[in-house]
Amino acid sequence: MKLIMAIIKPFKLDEVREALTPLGIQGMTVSEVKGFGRQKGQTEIYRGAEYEVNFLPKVKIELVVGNDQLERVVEAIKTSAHTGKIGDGKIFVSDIESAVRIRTGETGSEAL
Amino acid sequence: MKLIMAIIKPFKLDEVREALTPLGIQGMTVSEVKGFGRQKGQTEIYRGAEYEVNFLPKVKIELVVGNDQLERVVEAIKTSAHTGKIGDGKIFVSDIESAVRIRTGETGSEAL
Amino acid sequence: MKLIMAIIKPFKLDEVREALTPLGIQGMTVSEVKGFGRQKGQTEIYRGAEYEVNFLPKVKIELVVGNDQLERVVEAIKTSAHTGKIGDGKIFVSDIESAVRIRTGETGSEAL
Amino acid sequence: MGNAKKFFVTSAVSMAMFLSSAGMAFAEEAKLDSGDTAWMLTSTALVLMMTIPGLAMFYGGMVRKKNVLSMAMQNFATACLMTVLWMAIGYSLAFTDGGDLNAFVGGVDQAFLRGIGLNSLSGTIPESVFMTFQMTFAIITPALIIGSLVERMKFSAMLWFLGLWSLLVYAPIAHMVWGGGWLMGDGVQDFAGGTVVHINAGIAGLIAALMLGRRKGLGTQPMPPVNLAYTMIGAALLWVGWFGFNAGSALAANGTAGMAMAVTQIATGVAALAWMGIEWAVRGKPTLLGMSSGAVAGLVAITPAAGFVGMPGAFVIGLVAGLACFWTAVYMKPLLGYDDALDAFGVHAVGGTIGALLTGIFSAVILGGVGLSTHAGHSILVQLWIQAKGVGFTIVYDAIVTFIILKVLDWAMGLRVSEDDESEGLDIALHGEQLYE
Amino acid sequence: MGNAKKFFVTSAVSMAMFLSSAGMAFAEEAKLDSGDTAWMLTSTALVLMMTIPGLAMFYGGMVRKKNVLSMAMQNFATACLMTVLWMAIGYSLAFTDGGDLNAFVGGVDQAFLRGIGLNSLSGTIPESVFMTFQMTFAIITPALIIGSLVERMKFSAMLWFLGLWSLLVYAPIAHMVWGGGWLMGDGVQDFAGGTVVHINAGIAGLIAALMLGRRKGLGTQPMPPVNLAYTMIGAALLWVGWFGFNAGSALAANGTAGMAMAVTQIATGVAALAWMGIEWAVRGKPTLLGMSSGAVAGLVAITPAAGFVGMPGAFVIGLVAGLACFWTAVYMKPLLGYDDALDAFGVHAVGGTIGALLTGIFSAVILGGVGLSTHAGHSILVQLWIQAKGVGFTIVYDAIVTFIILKVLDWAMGLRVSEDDESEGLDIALHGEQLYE
Amino acid sequence: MGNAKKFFVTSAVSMAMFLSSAGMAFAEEAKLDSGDTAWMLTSTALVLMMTIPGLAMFYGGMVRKKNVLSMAMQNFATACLMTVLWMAIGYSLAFTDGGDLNAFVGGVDQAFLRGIGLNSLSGTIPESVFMTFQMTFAIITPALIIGSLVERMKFSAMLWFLGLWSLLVYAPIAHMVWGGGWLMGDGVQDFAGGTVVHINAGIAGLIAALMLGRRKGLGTQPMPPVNLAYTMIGAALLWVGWFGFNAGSALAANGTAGMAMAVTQIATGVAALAWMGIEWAVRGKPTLLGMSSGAVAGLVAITPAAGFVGMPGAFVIGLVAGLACFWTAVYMKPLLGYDDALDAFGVHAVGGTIGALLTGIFSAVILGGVGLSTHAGHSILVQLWIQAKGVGFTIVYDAIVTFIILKVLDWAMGLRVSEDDESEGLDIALHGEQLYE
Ligand SMILES: Nc1ncnc2c1ncn2[C@@H]1O[C@H](COP(=O)(O)OP(=O)(O)O)[C@@H](O)[C@H]1O
Ligand SMILES: Nc1ncnc2c1ncn2[C@@H]1O[C@H](COP(=O)(O)OP(=O)(O)O)[C@@H](O)[C@H]1O
Ligand SMILES: Nc1ncnc2c1ncn2[C@@H]1O[C@H](COP(=O)(O)OP(=O)(O)O)[C@@H](O)[C@H]1O
Repeated sequence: MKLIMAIIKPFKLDEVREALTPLGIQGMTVSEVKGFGRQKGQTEIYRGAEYEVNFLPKVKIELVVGNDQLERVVEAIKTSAHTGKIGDGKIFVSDIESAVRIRTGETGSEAL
Repeated sequence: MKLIMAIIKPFKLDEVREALTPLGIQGMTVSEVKGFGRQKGQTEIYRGAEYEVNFLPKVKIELVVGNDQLERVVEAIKTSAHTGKIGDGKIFVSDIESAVRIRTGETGSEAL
Repeated sequence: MKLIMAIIKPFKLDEVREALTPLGIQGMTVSEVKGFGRQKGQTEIYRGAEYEVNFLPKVKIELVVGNDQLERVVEAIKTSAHTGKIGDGKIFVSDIESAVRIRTGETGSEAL
Repeated sequence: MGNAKKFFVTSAVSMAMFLSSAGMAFAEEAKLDSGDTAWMLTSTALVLMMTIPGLAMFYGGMVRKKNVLSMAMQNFATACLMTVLWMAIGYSLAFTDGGDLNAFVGGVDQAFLRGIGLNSLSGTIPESVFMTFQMTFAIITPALIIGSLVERMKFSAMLWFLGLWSLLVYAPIAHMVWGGGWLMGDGVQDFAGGTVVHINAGIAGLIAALMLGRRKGLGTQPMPPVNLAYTMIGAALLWVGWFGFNAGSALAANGTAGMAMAVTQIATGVAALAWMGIEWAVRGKPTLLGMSSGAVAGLVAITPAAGFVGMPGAFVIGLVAGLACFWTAVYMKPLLGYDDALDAFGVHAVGGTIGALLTGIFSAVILGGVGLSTHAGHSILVQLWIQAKGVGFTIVYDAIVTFIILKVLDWAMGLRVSEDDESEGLDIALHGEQLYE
Repeated sequence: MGNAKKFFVTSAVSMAMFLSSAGMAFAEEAKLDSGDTAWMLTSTALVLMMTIPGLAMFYGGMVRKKNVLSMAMQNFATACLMTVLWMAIGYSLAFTDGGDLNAFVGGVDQAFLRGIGLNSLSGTIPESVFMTFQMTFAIITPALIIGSLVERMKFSAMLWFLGLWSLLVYAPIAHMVWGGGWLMGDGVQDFAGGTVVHINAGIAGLIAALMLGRRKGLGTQPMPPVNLAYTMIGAALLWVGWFGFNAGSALAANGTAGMAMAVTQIATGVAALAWMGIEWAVRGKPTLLGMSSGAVAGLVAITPAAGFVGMPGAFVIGLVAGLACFWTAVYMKPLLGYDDALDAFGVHAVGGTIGALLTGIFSAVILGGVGLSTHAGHSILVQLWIQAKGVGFTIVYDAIVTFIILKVLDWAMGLRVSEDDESEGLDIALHGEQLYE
Repeated sequence: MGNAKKFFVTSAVSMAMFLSSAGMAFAEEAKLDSGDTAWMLTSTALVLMMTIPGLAMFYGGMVRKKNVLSMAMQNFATACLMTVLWMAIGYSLAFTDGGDLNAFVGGVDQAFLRGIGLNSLSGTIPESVFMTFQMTFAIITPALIIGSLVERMKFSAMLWFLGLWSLLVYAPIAHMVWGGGWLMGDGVQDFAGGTVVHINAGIAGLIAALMLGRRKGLGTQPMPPVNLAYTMIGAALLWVGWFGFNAGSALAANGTAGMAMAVTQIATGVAALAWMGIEWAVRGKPTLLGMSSGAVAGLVAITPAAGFVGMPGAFVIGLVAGLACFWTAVYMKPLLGYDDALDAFGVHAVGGTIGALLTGIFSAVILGGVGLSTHAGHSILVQLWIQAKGVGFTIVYDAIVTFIILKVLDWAMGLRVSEDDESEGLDIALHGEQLYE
């Protein structure tokens, strides 16, 4: 199994989710994060005191998939989260040793 | 060392924490996440315009433990987070190469 | 590539970021988390009913770097996040198999 | 100072008082009454509170987080802009004699508030107080329209739109109904602004929503309200402030004001329960947003009726408004597909119309009211017809002029923000601020 | 219209006025006074503001995030429901002559507000205003009870409970103390509602908390307040609105109203400092929640006394209330283990009792007051005994009837939500909404 | 009771009334007027609302999340503390005859409000109302200073500072300008507190900001406001409450109150638009915080002028205040580097000075005002000189005494929290609470 961690633009979340459904992805976990990168932050103005916000709101998707699904899922995320503008985000893949479904105790890819 | 990442129901957090204390777990990191899975979201109603919330509030626990502790900890989480109802969540395990305690500079399992 | 996951004190974030810039780090992802550890929580008082907050606000930095940079980055975080007081946090390192930049489709260390 | 105006004003909004002056110190020669003045000073403060922070919170809580400050900003800026425009010319257009055009609009004699001094009276209160009280109405009416424009209109275009609208639509309609124009002469009963304020704002909102188009992602993306506690605070402050709006429209602290307050309270309670109840029945859960919306619907509907009807009228008006506005906002809107985001039309135009028509029925003495307009024949049907004429004229005039203003602005500067700005949210894109990090 | 009622009302709540009518235009024959009317219209708006948004925010900020909208909803719905019930029958039960039963309850002559017209007066103000002012009291009293029911009661059961309670407990007690019943005849001094409002609500809250049982997880799970800024706003709006509550209970804009406002301000400031100070001393840190609670305790305690006592009374009442309510909420409650979540009992019943008893002392002229009740003998001890009788009767009657109502409802529909709904939170479970995502 | 005081008071704050008593029931022999009393009761409630929750929200929304409760707490505690101090001695120092020292300060005759009874009058209203109304001014003035102390001052030191300041600075200045002291004798026109309230608070804030030093991390760390909706609510409630502040300073419900309300509304609208406009022009985006700040700047500047100037004065004062306060807060502050976090100086001292000086010009009849002070010669220049003297004296006296108080407190207990407490935030460190988890 692999953990896919994707950092994307927040308003792309729904599109990504829709792109994953046909692949049979039945679960994922999402968090709100702040991203620091090449994309320039917006400038905020408080009582005239401008300051640049270096951290931009992003959404992090964590998704564990079977090895066989990996490629298709990464591809789907890449396509659906793409705008072509700076700040689109990244997809990172790492290894997962084991998984358990708490409700049933199933393990391995049964648990996904 | 292993990283245990558990996605659980928010109100189970205190129980899980209590279950881990006797095992000598002295640290963990918790975040609020949203989960997408088999569990159907609640329906929210705004001005009569119902919409189904696909993302449910979950809590993610990240916990690095020594290899020897792994099994007992996973077992403890599984038991304490269990309700038997859909949406109970998952436990994922992956490998950690190294750890550092910032305060002291200790590394490896000393750092946990 | 390696994923560095650092849990630090929130008010150290800016210092850490400044310490990383000279190393050529161009991106990272930050989230607000709650930490449970040796550090005692503050006591909060509501209508006289004191209760101890076990979970303290922390910041989690996730940062994927090339293998060659690993050491210097860990060192920089260790130094800049250090206060010497309990609760300074941890740095965990794990392996990343692949990375993709969504905007360009670049992969591997190009994508960072 | 033209007494004509004072006479018209007084007779229009507090017709009822004349019928019940027994036991009251009636001002035969104009004389300041400190009690009436005290109440009108208070009412003015209450009505201002309705817009800021009331409406800003009510509307603000319902939009997405990325647009909440823009919503507050639009309300606040409207309050400031209308203050200046009303002083400059609006008051004069609404409440002075318009000479040849008097049937439709007032004159410019009191532009820049010329002639309002320490001793100017309007009825039993200082004219400065009457002018400021009316100013708060001229503020909230365009502010109500904002509910239809949310999350997508340019800030600059909005200022131009509402500014022009207040001079070209609000002031003339106010003149026609309250300031001595033809609808007033006809005997239209509009105690505190069913036509002038609510139908007027609601129709303009509908037109604007249609011309702006729907928000990006409507129907496909969830658009959760940023904070429903804000909406609740807003609804509550609207309710409290509405006492100034309705009971203040008696322009005195007397029995009419008292009845206006009592019926306002009752209609609002009934409407809120009605919306909550029907929602509970047909959708399974009673909601805070529903109950708040119902309360506002009741407040809107009782507005034209407040000084004219008794308890039976209050009850029926509240009930009908709660149910009908629920139906419009929840069933009709999705059906027709216009994006009147916060239901300026569904609540204000619909509620206002219900109130305006039912006023023509329940002001009859036989139904517990203070009596039909003396200008009209004595039958309910005649009064109902007069009311319908007032409603109809307002709708048509308002719709046409609003359409023209927006067309011109669209051509001149564009009405809508760019897609990117809409995605990012107006708070950051237009104002460089966000609610919180 | 029955003059008896008007006489009773006037004499009960503004006894003081009679003793100090020098220099005031005293209404020998009933005549509307525009100044008094202006103040009572304002007071009515202020007291409504106490419940929504005041109490809704004060209470709402203290519960967990998952229950904050349900809290607001309960307050809002109570405001609407009581409006209808008061109109239908409550007002009549409280303030008309009850014939044979008059010692205990009024009659049904003014059900549906029969007979309240444009010209009906109550003292120097329109009866419509008196009725609406009293309505806002009939709204806030049951709303106070909500503080004991939070996070676990069924919405439907709550509506039934508070509805029945308002008719079976509130209206009769209001009649006995203010509307011509036996406690009034006895000479009980309760200016703005120490017994009628606060003890009444607090005792009902305690009984309800005991019968509902404790919230799941209490004591083992932390239950952090959702947002203490909401609580602060709520406390502040309660304070501001309480001027209408206390000074409005003079039913006129006169010296009694002025004194009532001054002593309200002083007792509140003292009580807030007292709570803050003792907390700082014994627990190490002064808190905003403590100070806000202290302010409310002071407001509660000065309520029965407001029009009767002078500065010394205000000071002592504030001091005692701040300390005693701190002790009840912070030490006694955990000791006894009942789950009166937001301290409706600890603040309102305790504070109200302190105020009611001390009124019997500090209304004595020698202690700076305006004089003991004229019905009573002239010694402080006698008055204290009368006050104690009023307090005691209210407690016993209220406790018994509340118990019966809740037993019946428990049997008929159940009082408490399911465990799952409680875990999920009432906002989503009962209302399908959440504060924010 | 000393009539002198009443005379002084009346003549100082409502000079205008004398010039325009035609058609008003003028109280030749002191007699309570229920209308005036109604308005003053209302005004008192409105001015209290300005501090809590108004100022607490306005300021609270602008600090970082970790300090928002401490901000609210400081406002709330100030309200309570000033209530007690004003009752104990402040009122007497400000508004009684000071005998030999009368030019500078009042006496102690009315300490603990001795002599204020049910029948005491102050002009046409109960003295209890006058005292409580003035108390709300004595509350908000020190509360304004808090804007300069935020995020770093010890809670205990703050209480001592503001407590001493209110007795050593506020009460004497109030006496000199309003209570019969030398500035009043000189003919200084300060209708509702340009010098007494705003310059006074602003200068004290500047001194305190300088002595406390800058916040840790200022300029290097971002310090995002916790919630700008809070700030908007606060600004709106300040605006609404300011009607009580300014129109209430007429001490009657008359033409002066009416004009004061009208010019307050106009100056505020203009100032808010001016700040928004200049910000839009020079920085590219109009902000809600800017517009709110502009509104407050306008409210501040019109305060001394409210009862004296006409529409032209209102317009110019609003315009100048909006632009000048923008410049101070946005350009001058960073330049000079003092950390007046929330611009108590930049808005209140600067706005107050502008208003005080322009009052001396625009109160001239020829410019639409009610007339220059009768004490002065008839030229604008003379009046301007008198105004400048008032401003100058207040600045110098205030700066010196504030400096001394803070020096002493610094020596006695320290002014600033520890670095760790500042990092952690005052909410947890000093009060053991946080806004939300
Ligand atoms: N090395 C990295 N490790 C972790 N997250 C990163 C890294 N680089 C970028 N990110 C995340 O990806 C987001 C987008 O990166 P950015 O450099 O702004 O644009 P782009 O993805 O178009 O190159 C960042 O905001 C950050 O959240
Ligand atoms: N493949 C996955 N990768 C990451 N998180 C997942 C995955 N599947 C489920 N989850 C997380 O687990 C939660 C529970 O899953 P769900 O399918 O609803 O019920 P159950 O755990 O009972 O099968 C989800 O809300 C989501 O947060
Ligand atoms: N085993 C662990 N796994 C994951 N996170 C941990 C672990 N131990 C500690 N942490 C995180 O590190 C933070 C600091 O740890 P703590 O024990 O309080 O102090 P210190 O780092 O000084 O030893 C904790 O609040 C928690 O977020």
